[in-house]
This record gives sequence, C-alpha cells and structure tokens, in this order.
Amino acid sequence: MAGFNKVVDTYEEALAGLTDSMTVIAGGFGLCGIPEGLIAHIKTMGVKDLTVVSNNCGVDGFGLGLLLEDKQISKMVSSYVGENALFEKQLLNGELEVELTPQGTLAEKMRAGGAGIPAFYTATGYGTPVGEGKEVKEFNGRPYILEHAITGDFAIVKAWKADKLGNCVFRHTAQNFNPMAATAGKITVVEVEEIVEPGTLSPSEIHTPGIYVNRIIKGEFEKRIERRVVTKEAV
Amino acid sequence: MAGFNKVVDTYEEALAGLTDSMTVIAGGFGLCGIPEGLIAHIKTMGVKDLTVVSNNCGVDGFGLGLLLEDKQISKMVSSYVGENALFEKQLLNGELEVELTPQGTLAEKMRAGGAGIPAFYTATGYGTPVGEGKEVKEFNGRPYILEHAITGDFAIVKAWKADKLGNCVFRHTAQNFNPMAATAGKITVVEVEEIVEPGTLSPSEIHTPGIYVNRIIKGEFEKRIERRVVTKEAV
Amino acid sequence: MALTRDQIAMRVAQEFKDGDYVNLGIGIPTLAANYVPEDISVMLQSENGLLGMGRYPTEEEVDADMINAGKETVTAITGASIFNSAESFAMIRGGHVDFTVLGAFEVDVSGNIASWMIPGKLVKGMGGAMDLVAGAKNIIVTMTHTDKHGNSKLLPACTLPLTGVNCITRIITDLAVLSVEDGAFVLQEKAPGVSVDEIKEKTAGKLIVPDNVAEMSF
Amino acid sequence: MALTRDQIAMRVAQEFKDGDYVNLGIGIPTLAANYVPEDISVMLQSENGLLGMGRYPTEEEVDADMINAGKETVTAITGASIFNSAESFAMIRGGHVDFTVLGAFEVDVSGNIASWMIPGKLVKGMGGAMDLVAGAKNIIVTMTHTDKHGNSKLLPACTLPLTGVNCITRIITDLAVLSVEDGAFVLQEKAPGVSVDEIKEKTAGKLIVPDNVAEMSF
Repeated sequence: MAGFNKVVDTYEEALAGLTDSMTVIAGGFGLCGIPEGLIAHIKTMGVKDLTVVSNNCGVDGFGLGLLLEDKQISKMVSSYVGENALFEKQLLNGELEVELTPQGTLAEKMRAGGAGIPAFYTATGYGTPVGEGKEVKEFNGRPYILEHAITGDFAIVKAWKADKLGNCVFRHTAQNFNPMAATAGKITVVEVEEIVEPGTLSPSEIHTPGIYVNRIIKGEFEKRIERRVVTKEAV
Repeated sequence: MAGFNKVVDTYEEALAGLTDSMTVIAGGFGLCGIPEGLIAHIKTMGVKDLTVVSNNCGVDGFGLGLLLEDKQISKMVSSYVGENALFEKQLLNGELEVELTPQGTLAEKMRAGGAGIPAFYTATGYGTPVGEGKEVKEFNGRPYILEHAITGDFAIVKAWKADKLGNCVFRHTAQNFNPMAATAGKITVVEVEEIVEPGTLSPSEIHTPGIYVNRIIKGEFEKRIERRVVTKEAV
Repeated sequence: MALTRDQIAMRVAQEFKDGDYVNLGIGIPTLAANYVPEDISVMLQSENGLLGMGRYPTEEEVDADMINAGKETVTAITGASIFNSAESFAMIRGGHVDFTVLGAFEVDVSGNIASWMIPGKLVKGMGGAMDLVAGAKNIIVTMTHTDKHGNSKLLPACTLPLTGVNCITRIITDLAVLSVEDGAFVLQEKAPGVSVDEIKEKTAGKLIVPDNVAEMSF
Repeated sequence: MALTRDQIAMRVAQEFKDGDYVNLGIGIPTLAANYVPEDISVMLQSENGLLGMGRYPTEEEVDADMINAGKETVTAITGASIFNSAESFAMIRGGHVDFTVLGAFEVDVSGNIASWMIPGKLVKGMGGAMDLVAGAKNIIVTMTHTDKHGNSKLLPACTLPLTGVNCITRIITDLAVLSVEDGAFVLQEKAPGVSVDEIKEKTAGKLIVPDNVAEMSF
C-alpha cells in the first residue's frame, strides 16, 4: 500500500506547494484543535497575502495569531475574531480584510466545498448584514439566502490519531471544524498527536476517511487553554 | 433524566400517530440495515396512501415489499426499485407512483431536510430526465440543478445499539441511509438490536446523537441477505 | 424591584420542560442552567459540537480538548455526544434544539433582534448567534429592559444591525416577561414590586397590557 | 480479435496508478479489481458507504451487515472506513474518488453517457450512477463496441435518456481504447488483431485515427 502512505517526516514536505496568495482552510475552534505546528511552519515559510478560512484567528503570539505578526494574512473568513490586539490593529489599518460568516454557515460552506455542492440555501443571516447582496428565495413561505461553498488550496487540520492511510479520529470537542476543513482542501495536511497502525481504528468510528487526506505529520502540541474555568465546589 | 428516556415497549407505541397519507422516510440499503419490525407493524396497522422515501423498496414478502401486499404505498421516492414482482405490477397498473432520485441526491435531500437547508445545487442529473423542470444555475462555468430537501412525518431507522437517550451507533454498512433518515423525521423511531446504558457508547463515536430520536424499540432481526456471494478460494 | 441577573436566570429556567434540548448563550442565559427545577432534566447543547454539556471541571479534570462555545473548559455528562461543527449546526438550523436563550442589545415588535454589532465599535463577529436565532424552535431573549442610559431596549424597530428577523417570540427582562405577537409586545408577567406603569414607560415599542398581569413567582 | 470481458477488465486495470481511489460499477468494471498490477495498490470505494472494499467473504465471514453497492456480501480490508450514504456521496460528488469505471448503453462524441434507462422497458432506477458520473475526476466507460445487433454504441449523439452530460473522457471497449476530445472519439489503442477499419466501421460517431495506433499489450 505504498501509494497510500501519506506520512511525511518534515513540515517542509507537509506544506510543500503552499505559496503566496493561496487560500488556506484551517480547522479549530478558538485554540482548541488547531494544527499548531503547521501554523508555526507557515510563519517560518513567510508566505504572504493568504486568505485564511477559520472560525477564529488565534490569540496574540499563538495559533493563527502568529501569522499576523509578519502580516501574512490579507483576508480572514471567520465567525468571530479580534481576540488579539494585533488583529484589531491590522483591521483598523486596513491591512487585513475580514469576511464575517455565521458559524453554522461557515461549517456548512466548508462541507459543501468538500461535497461538490456549489451553493445551498439557509435562513441564517436573512435580513441581516450577512444577507446583503445575496440571492433570496422563499421555500414554504420563509425567505432563505443562497450561500456559496468554500474550498481551499490547502486545508490544515489537527487530528488526535491517524493511520498512515489518512484515516483520522478527533478527540472530544477538538473535532469542531476539522472534519469539514479536511474535505475542502485541494491538498489536505493533517497534524496528529499519534500515528497508529492501519486497523487500529475501527472502520465505523473513523471521523475523516483517508480519501480526504494527502499528507500526515506527527506534531507536538502545547494545547493552550483560552478560558480555564474550574468548578469551585467539591464534586 | 425521565424526560429523555425514549424507550418504548411496544410497536403500537413506537408508531403511534402514523396515519393515512403520511410521508415515511426509511433507512436501509437493499435489505441491509432496515427496521424490520417497524415495517412489519406498519403492515399490521393497515395505514394507506403512504409516501415512502427509501433508497429501495425491499423484495417480495420482506422489508418494504410487505407494504405493497395491501397497496399501502401510493408513492415511492427511491434511487433503485423493482427488485420485486409486486412492485412492477403495481407500477405498470398505475397503482404506484415512483419518483426516481439519484442515490447521492437522495441521501443529501434527507440530510438537508434534517439540517434546515431547504435546497442545494448539485451537478448530479443535469441534462438528464432527473434535471427536467428544475432550476439550473452555473457556478464556475458548470451547470447545476436545484434539489429540494425531504422531510417526513415519520422516520423509521434501524440501529445496532442505542442508549435510552437515543444515541445510536450503526453496524458496518448497515449504517447507509439510516443517520440521514433519523434527522429528517418529525417523529423519528429507531429499532435497535441492543439497548445499552448511557455512557456505554463513547461520545465521539456516536453516529446519531439522541436529539434526533423520539422513540426507541428493541427489535428482533432476520437480516435476510439479498446477494450472498462467498469466495471460492481458500483465504 | 428589578430582578437581579440570577433572578432573571431563575425565571428563564421555569420555561423549560422535562426533556428539552437547550442552547444557552453567554452571560445570564448560562446562569439558567443553575436553576433548572429538580424534577426535570434538560440537556445542554454547546454549538462547538457537544450535546450534554456538564459542569465546569475540577483542576484534575481540566482538558484543553473539552471546551464549550464560550471557549471555557467544561465536562460532558454521561450520555453526551460530541460531533463536528457542521453536524452541530445541522441540529440547530434544522430546529432540533428546543430552546435557545440569548442576550440582545435590542428587540422589536416584529420579533427582530440585534445582538452582535454596534456600528462604530469594533465588530468581533456573530459567532453562532445568527444560526441559533434562525434555527431554534423557541427563542428566549434575556436582557435588561433598558440600557445603562435608561433607554428602552424593546423598540418599535431595531436600530442596530440585525442578528435575525421575525424570530423572537419571548423576552424575559429584569422587569417583565413579554411575548411578541402581531406587531406588539404583550405583557405576560411583571417582576415582583414592579408596576405596570414602569413597564409601559420603559417599553418604547407598542405594548399590550392584558387586564390581569400575573406577578412572577419563584 | 475482440477482447473477452476479462481482457477488457485487464486493460482497465492498466489505467490505475498506485494510490488511486476507485469506484467500480457492476459487471466488467468489478472484474478489473482482479487485475490490478502487483506493484500498485488501489482502494475500492463502494457507494453504499465503504472505502477499502475487500474480497468476498468465506462462508464463516458472511455478515448481512457487510455488503457492497451491488448488495453482495463483502469484506473490508485493514484500514477501511465505513460511513453513511451522505458522506459516501460527498466523497463522490466532491471529486475525491480518482476513477469511476462503469458500463453504458451508449456514449457520444460530446462525452454524454446513457446507461440507466431504455424507454419501453421497465425502469428500475439510476442508483448512484448519475452521482458517480457527475463527480469522479476520471470516468472510464467499459462496454462492447456494438450491441448484440451489431449497432455501434459510440454515437454522434446518444439516443437514450442520459445519465450524465459532457463527462466521459475515456472508453475501453472490446475493440479499442478511445478518448473523447473536442467533439470526437480519438482512437488511442486497438485490441490485438483488430483492424482500424473494423473500428472505423463500428464507430458511428466522428472518429479521429492518429497516424500510429498502438496495439494493447497485456
């Protein structure tokens, strides 16, 4: 099965082909389930003018926030941003464009991109700034807006375990946008905590089948916590 | 968690409220993963003029084929039918209407129905009889047709294991259309091989979260095989 | 007297029925989870992909891979399920979540809600709020009846950019419970010690006051 | 001499590259799995929801819950994944399957294919064929060059209801390998012992014959 061995040894190989002005779809929600090493390597590569599609843009100095430091991102497609001062500054300066997209619409746009569905109707955002300029159509008396699919030149994904064939599972809520991102990249790169032997993962519990995955790299993860809240009472 | 206990003891309770002229979405592919006991009980109930949405219509005397015997189905929405003589006869007699729908479009229509997406574009069927009369729109220079979501008054689903909260897992390729069907019924009834304690199923391996499920009944399954093919050589 | 945040949350919790699936926004809505009556159960959906959200973790339980939609560390209850964001919003958009409770800057008599954007201030985004108001079967808005300058937040028409149109049916403020019906707010209950006149005065949109208005009870 | 079914399947298998994901239709396409060269691997996708389809089971392995798209009992290889029908067709429609091989009644010079319906005969349905031809990156049609009455199945324009338009790029028949380019069939290879004249005679649609036409080798 040599042709199906997707494991690469270096971040250089993992991100080979990523160049200026490309669109990168990134999994993760806040700092949870983000491909830390891939993001850090994109910073090292120095590619510029990226469009990044991700629910959030990290924080100052971590996650996608790293790519703001050298102004590598020219446009973000996100549902919630601005958890970092640098983001705010570049946005106000006009160095950074933001396309705010409702969280569910963003997830569905990625799924649609991977699934060969160029556009779908949703009630989300109708009558709001999100709906402006979009086609409206009524179904059963209710108005819906037409939303288009998103695909990327690259998708960068963080999984818990993967086998060398690319079959992935995600851990707890670190799943979030990762499975959709994985389907929507022309080249999908997955950074994982652990590479397991084929057959270790039960076929029916695989979240992302290997067909979506082009490259796998084993990473080390800091897993920074954005809002550590603990219970005050004894449990 | 009394309010979340969805287990019922009888097929009468499981299908209470199902009446003439309703739309029933059924999981299953061929005879694989079909809710055998629920189908058999619909025959017993004698409800008529049903629209049944299911990839296939069983065989003579088994699965959805049972509902043909007393002419309970007036319309089938399927991708492939006619594995049974009775079906063919009723179709030719004009007693049964068939809306042939490509298999992937059918799956996506059910998913869309459950996901609050009233319609989506697909290239499948463009330029064929399936595309006739449907809206066409070009995206990136390729024509696509608009397909509408499907929802049902009832969805009948076959799962392997479920807990009383309705969390389900499916076994092997008996998964097929079942998870989509489960999302698309106003009332979703799941017939299972085994009812397990909550917590038995790992949260991240659940195929159908309990929120989609209204009633669960434990069934006994014949699991008839449509095409038994075995290897002739020693393995 | 105007209700405290916790009292608003207590009143919200009275809306729940046994077996409801509920999505609670950040702030007062989240507090409602603390006041669910003992004889019923609700299951909390967190839109980042968790059905059956539990309490906050102990120090030992803290897990970076287990967070809620507010990005706080959480736990999952026994019987929880965890899924991807497309599935999570399929659930929401498809109307499978029984209740969404969220805050707002403004609501109006047409059931419109503005909750995410104040022009001139930095816009951080709508997160999942637009999907939630478009999808949930029942939406409860919790907020103070007036802003800090004393201006009514229940308007004839929202002035801020909208989160959703024609979707709000029930509002619970520090002064009252109101429904939205046929282009008007209808006073359903008043907070203990609050006069109908005060509510009238602080409601800028058309307000219908039935003959008998019950007082909230806790 | 015209190829046998197995020889067509052998020629089809030569198209595969190491690491290809392939969906094989019923009939000759399925036979191609038997002739995959030893030095490469392909992974078979079965559209009912199985990636990594294996051989037929032994009597002991037979499992009613493990079938392929032809409803035959099968096994899964090590490293297989199993998923629902929406996911399966997302994979297909989204262009993630590298090759689809399927039979046809007719193809034409515009790359149209008719494979599912003969008016006047009972129509059983298209199953997943329309999704497959709309989605796969490369589609190979396998069929006999002519029907049993000797009529060409490679036409200027299909006469039967279509399965898909403008989607066929490669055809492997019992006589030849052809591509579809700019409104014509282009002869790429001929079967051993078959003359270009015979292929010309049996191809009703416009046929371009390059100066040198290689003979298939096995």
